[in-house]
Amino acid sequence: MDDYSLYISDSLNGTIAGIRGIYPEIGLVVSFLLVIFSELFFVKRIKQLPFWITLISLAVVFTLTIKQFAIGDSLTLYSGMIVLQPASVYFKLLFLLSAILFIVFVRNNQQMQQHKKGTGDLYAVLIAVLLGMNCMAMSANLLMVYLSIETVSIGSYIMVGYISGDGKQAEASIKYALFGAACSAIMLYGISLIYSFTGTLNLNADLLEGLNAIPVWSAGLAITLFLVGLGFKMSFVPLHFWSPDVYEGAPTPVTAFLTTGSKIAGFALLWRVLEAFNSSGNAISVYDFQGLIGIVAIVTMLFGNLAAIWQDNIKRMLAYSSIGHTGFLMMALVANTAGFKSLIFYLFIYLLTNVAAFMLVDKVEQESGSVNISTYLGLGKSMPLTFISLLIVLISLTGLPPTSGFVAKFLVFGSALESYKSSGSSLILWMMITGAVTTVVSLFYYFKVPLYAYLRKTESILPREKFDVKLVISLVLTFLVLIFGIFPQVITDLIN
Amino acid sequence: MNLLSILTFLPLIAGIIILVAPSGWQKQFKYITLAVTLVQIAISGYIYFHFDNSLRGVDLINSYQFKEQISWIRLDLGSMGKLQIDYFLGIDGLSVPFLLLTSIIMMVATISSWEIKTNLKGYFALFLLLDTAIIGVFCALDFFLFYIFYELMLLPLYFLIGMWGGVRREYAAIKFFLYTLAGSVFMLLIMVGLYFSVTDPETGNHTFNMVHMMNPANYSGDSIFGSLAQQTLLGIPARLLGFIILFIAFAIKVPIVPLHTWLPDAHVEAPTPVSIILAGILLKVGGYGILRICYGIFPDAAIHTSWWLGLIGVVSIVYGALNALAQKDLKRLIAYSSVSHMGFVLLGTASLTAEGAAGSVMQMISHGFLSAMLFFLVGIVYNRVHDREIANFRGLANIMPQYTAFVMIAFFASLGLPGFSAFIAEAFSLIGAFNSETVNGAIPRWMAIAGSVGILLSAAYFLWTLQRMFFGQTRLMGGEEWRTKLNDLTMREKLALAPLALLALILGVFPSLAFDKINGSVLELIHHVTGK
Amino acid sequence: MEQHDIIPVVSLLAVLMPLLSFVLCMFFVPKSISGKVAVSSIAVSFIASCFVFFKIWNAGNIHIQHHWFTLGQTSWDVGLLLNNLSALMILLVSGIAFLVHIYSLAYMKGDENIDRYWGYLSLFCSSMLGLVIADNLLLIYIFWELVGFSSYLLIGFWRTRDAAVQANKKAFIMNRLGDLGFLLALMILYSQFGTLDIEKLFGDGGLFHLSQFTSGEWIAPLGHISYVWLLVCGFGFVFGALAKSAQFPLHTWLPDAMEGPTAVSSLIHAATMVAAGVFLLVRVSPIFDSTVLITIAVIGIFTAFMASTIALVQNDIKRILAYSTISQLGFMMLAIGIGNNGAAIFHLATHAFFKCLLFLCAGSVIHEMHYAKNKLDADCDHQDIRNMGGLRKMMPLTFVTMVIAALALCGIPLTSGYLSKDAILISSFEWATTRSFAAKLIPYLAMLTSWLTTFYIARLIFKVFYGELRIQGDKTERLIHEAPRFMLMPQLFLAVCSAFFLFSVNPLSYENTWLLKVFPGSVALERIHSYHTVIPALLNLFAVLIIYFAYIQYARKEKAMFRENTWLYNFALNGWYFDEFYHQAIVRPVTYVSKFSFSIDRKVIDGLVDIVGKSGVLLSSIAGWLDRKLIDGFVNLAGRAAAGLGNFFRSFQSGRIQYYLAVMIFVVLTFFVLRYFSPAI
Amino acid sequence: MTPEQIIFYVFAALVIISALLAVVVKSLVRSIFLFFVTLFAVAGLFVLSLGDFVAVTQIIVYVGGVLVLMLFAFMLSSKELLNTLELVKTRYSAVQNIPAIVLSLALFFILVFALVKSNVNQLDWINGGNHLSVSDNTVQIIGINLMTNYLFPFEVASVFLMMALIGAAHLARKDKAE
Amino acid sequence: MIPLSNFMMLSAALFVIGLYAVLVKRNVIQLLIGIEFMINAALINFVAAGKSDKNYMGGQMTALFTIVIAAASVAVALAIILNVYKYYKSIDPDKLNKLRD
Repeated sequence: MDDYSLYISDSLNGTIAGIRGIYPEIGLVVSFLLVIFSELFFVKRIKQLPFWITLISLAVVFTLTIKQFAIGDSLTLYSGMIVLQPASVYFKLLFLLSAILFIVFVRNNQQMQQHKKGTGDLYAVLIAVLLGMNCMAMSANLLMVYLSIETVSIGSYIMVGYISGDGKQAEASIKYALFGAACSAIMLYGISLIYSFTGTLNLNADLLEGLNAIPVWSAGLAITLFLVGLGFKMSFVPLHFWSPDVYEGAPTPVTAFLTTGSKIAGFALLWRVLEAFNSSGNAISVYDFQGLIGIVAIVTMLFGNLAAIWQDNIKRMLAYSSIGHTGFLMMALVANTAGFKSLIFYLFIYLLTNVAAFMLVDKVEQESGSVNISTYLGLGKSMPLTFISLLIVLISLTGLPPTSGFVAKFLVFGSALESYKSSGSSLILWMMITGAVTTVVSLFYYFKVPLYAYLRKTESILPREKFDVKLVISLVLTFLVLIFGIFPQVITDLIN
Repeated sequence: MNLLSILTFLPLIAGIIILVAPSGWQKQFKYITLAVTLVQIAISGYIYFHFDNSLRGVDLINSYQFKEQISWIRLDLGSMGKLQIDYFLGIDGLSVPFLLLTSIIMMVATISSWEIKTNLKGYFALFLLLDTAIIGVFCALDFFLFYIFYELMLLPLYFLIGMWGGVRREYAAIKFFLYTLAGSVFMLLIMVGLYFSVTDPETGNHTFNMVHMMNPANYSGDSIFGSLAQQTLLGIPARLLGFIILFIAFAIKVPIVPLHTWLPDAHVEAPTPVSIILAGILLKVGGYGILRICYGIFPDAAIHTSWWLGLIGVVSIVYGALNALAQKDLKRLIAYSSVSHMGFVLLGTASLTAEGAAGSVMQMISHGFLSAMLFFLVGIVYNRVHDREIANFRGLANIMPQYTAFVMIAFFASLGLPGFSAFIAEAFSLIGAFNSETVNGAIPRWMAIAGSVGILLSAAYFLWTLQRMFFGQTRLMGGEEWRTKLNDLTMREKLALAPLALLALILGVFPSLAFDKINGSVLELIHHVTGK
Repeated sequence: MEQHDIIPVVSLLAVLMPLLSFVLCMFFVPKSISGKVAVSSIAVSFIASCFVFFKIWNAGNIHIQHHWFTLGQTSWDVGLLLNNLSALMILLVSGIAFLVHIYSLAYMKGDENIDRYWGYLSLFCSSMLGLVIADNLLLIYIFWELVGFSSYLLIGFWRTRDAAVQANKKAFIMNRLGDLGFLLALMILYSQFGTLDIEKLFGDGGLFHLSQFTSGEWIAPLGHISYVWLLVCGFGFVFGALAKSAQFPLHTWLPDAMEGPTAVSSLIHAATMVAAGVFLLVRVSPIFDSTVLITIAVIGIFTAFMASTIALVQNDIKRILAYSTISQLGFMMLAIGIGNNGAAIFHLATHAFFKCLLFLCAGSVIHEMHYAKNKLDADCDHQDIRNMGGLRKMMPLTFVTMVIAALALCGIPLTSGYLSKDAILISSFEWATTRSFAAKLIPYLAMLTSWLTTFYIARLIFKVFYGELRIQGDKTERLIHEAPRFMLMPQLFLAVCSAFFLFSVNPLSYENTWLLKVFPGSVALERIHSYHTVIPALLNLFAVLIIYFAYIQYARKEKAMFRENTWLYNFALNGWYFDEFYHQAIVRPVTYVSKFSFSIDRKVIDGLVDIVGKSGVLLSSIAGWLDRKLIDGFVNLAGRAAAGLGNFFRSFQSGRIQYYLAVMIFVVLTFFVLRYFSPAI
Repeated sequence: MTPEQIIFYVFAALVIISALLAVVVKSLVRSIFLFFVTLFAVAGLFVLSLGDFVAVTQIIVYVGGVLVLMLFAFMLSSKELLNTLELVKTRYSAVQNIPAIVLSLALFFILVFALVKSNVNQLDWINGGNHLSVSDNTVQIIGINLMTNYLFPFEVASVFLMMALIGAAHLARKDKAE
Repeated sequence: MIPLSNFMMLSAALFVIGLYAVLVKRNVIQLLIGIEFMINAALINFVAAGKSDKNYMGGQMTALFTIVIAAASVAVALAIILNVYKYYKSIDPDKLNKLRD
């Protein structure tokens, strides 16, 4: 019995020492409990108490996360379960930003506020999901990976099905849940194969040696099955089927959160996995991630942009466009370390533009009741501010110069070119060409909105534009998108 | 404050004022815009006359004039070094005439905008944004800044054609946008490639500065576009591929024959002031881009491909003229004639001789004035009777004598009657093209001869139109009702047409006004490209 | 101002005065006094030209230059070159113009837009004068086209008449065609010598003489190209001259140009503009080598013969004179072709006087006939000689002057025409003696043509002035009376000039005319005395016979010798069907090609987009449904293919969850198998 | 054939047969029951490979929790469906199965092929010393590990469960107003 | 001692059966059962391989966590299924295709 005693004492010391590295996560758990209590007991008296508690606690966690920069280089905690790096801190900040914007969006979303069962639970689920995302960004162990993906996924099923006001949202949540459950089951099976082949779950060097011992394609099979789960979160091509239907069906704030938050979490996890598999100075290249990402990126870009041409429902179009952007972002991943800065910048701009886009779309839906682009006739004049900022956001999504979308695409092109120079594989070249072609194609469906809103007239009387908080926030976001286009170094200096 | 920056951003500020101003001031918008364009003429006139002809510019950075260089973006990209983008404006012989041309054409377009009745605030804001973008394109010496202004031009034009255009305006607007964007997106790739290949001699990190891109010393050894690395992309030598892609991007704007199908649609559907700007200045951006960027940055590739450029030029001249001969709609005829006249620009540039290049720049300037005048004239008839079919009019001279006088001046000037600038330009482009075989063997002699056929064909379609529409007994499709509507020129219209006609005449009689400015830079460009 | 540099200023004055009057008449001066302004300006320039002529003739050349603009390394200058040729031409042009201006005062009185007429006429005079004294070929080219442009304006002066508008378009385009040749020649000279200054090129120490022609190469200071290009340069100038002087391939515009006012035709299409072609050939004569000279001669004589046969059967008085001008110009071309430039210039001068006189008399006749027609409002063509007759009684002075001009045209002794035509005929015989048999044909053909000339001018005179007036109505004789004073004075003056004494003392031999001695021939012709006597005698004998024969034929109305509708008659009547030939051979194919190229543009390039697009769309099964979804106006290739592909991708989104999972697993498996087992498969 | 192997083959057969039947059978109730049998067989296998604590958890959590939940869900959702199913006995959507069967068999062959090729048994980490023996007190080892190496996932799992509870309760709760 | 490959063969079979169920079954609950089969297959692998990982007990620990997670996810899935049933009156996955292209 005693052989464990000395072992226990030093692992307990490790645990206590580890706490220093996970202040943000602790903050999240505390706020999770606070929200639950406020939801249960105080909601009768102060209606929006959970909202304010969540907001304040997120702000606190934000400051805690910023302090984490001081940790310096990577720090493995809790016996290899999680590893804390500056990279994952950036991702955590992005998750928090996306969560804050989500809460504010929920606060101003008519559909959510009129929900009879109240939005308290949503905030609690959100915080749990946030914790899951943080773990995704930090996980260094396959069990940790599975647990964090499950937390984020289950939380998202709940959020998608939260209101289930009409058939569509229920259908969206069931599709999301089933597809997600199947993918995570496949991923779990992949992890079990990896475990059986290598004997360890920690994403480190000896896992690579284990995989090296067995024939290359059986290791490939195990990793491919594992990547299926990851692909579900990032929704690149073979795993993208769920996203158009779910994004269209889910309530707009949740869609905004899914396209930004959970997608960025997917990228964080892929970044962690890539770093782990390449960290051994690619002495042992077990699996050709470069080729996989290249092909998947090209197909995703083509699929996302080409399919979007047909969409009439604005949310469905934005869904396809976010698939297109995923493909484009994977180009940054191909350049591994060099591409990190452009990846973070692109994700940050993508976060701002997407949330702004969904807020504006929601505002148009709320005031004019039109969800399809073809019913946007003549709205350009009657809702000037909304549609000007929507136009700027769409221009940024296309990547035309004055906006930050262009600088983001430019940086990604730059990092891809850099990796082409070092590796010289023509696949990267084809990726860049596809990127350019799909940018031109994307112009077409993004410009259907101003085409209908401005260029086409309608006789019917159109609603006046109400100046409310949502419009203010989206104007601020649009202004940021423009300013970062002209002075991008404000952001890039922060990312080192 | 640097003159060029004032010239560039004055319209933008005015545009913002118009956007912010209450829409009750509808009437004042056009006067504000007119005031802005007049100030622009004053500034560019001042710049034009204080321009030191001896300084050559092109690839010598310190001989650019009215320079303004402020560091704008300094991104630190980790292993990829620091991204250095400067706000770098400057002009030399190639770009100074275009500044004056742009301001004058903008003034004429403003005067012709009196006819616009709907949504004036949006119209004039977009108009001034377009003005800023065009001036910016001509002044920018930093490739990134050039690209931003180049793309910024597309947006206002898309909406100007899309919202105030004719019947099939959406189709024309989106076709125009897609054509240009397709070209420019691939230009972005080349720009990125160039960025990574060139290092700024002073600061040592990568740079977008076009002038640094011009001299091969700044290219680092293993870079993609490095001259000695001889890298190949998809099997084609990198520098040649870069030249071809940049050339295609600008050729769409010129436009050359296979890529020209957007021009007739855009012109036919655009409102008169927009098609004045489109024909007057935007076609020149293509020509200017080829001279400044394609020939400046890839001189070696320019020599290899000059035969093909000459061939495209000749094909454009003849094909455009033949098409113009077959047109029923007057505006479409003038659009095709623009394609033909811009073919001379390409022929002159491809000849790589001093006469040819100077002739092509002169052709761009003179075509700017003349095509603006032509489209304005078409606009006059269209606004009165909303019809442009040549067959529907006969004997207009009897009921609109002054209008006919201006039309005859415009037609004869454009078909190259001596005494007007187009003759000097076309004659010297052809002489340069013919001469190039002895000077540097760039293009064969038969191309000059084939090109001169274009002069004959342009005489044919202009005179045919003149005879069909203006002379003979007056017979109008709209009969009596049209006759009452077709009153002669108003004072405003004469005020717009007179300066253009006068300028074409003055440039024709005293070409030294333009040639003195262009000569230095043209010689430097020829020296830069051919080393002679 | 010392003697020597007044002359250029005066000559410049001669050129600029009409330009000033053009500007005044067009824009500033009221209709009523525009005539006086124009006449006074041409008067000043005539006096200036006389002054310049007497100062320059046989007294050395003056050549001043002023910097125009620098382009690349070469600097282009603008200047005046006054030598014997330009002095003579400037005198000739301003003189004839002055007379025509006076004539037009009466002829065009009462026309409602008379100020435009005076403006155009002044523009023509200034550009013609400029052409004559310009010092470099580019400047000549500029004035050359301006002359074409002003003739375009003048031909189409009565722009309500469709025929006039067709004619001026045809004239301008044909001239433009000729100018292409001219421009090509300029290009060759510039690329070889780097300058277009006549003095530098063809002057005595000029660059042209430095170039050698060895083994098929033309070595010149700036470059060496194959000898062919020298021929091309020569033919370029010739082609330009042919268009301007309405010679064989490009002559059909001149008869149509008769739509313009007769005063215009007399000035432009008789004396000055058409002479510009000959002037240019003389200016650049050193360029031509033997082959080019022979072609000029052949074209000249062929045109002369062809035009005279056509003139035989024309009925419109002005068209006869037009064809006669073409044939006389053919003679001048022949003179240049055989190398005797002096004879060409001499004939040009004399022809200018008597042809202008013929046109002015014709103008008076038409003027009166037109007046009579209006009075009787008979609907016959007032220019058709078949309606005229017996006018010698009503218009005696016009009759006398027209007869003098006709005699000059036939080359009857005592007239200037005799001297100049003989010069050409005799030197052509002398030229032919040393040539091959085929070349000998040319002089005889020339002789035949001069006889034909005599016949058709005689036919014209007798038809117009003898017999009785053929317009219906009884008392028409009283309606037609002598031409007004302003029209008669120029006619009389010109009649005087058509006599021999203006050019040489001895009426019978052309050798010692002061004009010939100045111009050196490009080919030395040794003088064969016998020809000088036999040929003129033979010529005039037959001429008199033909006149008598014509007198019987037309004046006394015996039996009609020529049957009206023979094949040959119609062939000549329609100008050897050249017009129809050109229309079929050139105009229709060009319009067809342009329509074809437009259809290419519309169908092929945009069409290519559709065809490829459609085949792309077939990829997805739901083509019909696709069109309904297709965004209206979305056409081009990338668009269609992208739309097709996009729809193919989208068809997977069937909404059924199990279908999604199945496709997902299928794709993952295939990717895995391909990735790892592709070498095995 | 040691008794151990016999038991293994018994349990293996039980798992495969009951799983196949659960999938093939039409009525939901029978398939849930067969699912119940499969879970028990799997628990047996766990015991065989010395995972006794896991086997017990499996029975309590899985069989007790998941199965019961499914029965309730079935009760609440399929009343009409049950009787409609009885009436309509057609062999529904047979055609749609073929591609699924082909796909599953293909995957199965690939998996088997991978296992055989990488002859898992000889892997060095499997034959290394570090081997569980029957006498080890697995519960103690699990307890210690849970509190030391796997402490972080343990905490996160607790938050996860709480969230799932709130979410499921929220979704299933009747609206206040009704 | 039963070799690990037997267990993995068995788990592969169970996984494939689960997959087949997911792709074919007409009732969402049976589909969930399919997913549970796939998870159980993974559990078998984990526990069988975990036998030879004494000090970290990676296999068995993961099995425990997985069971807990699977239970929670089934609970949420069933809650969603009830919601769907409320609106669609049927839980046949093929009928749920209002959200489509």
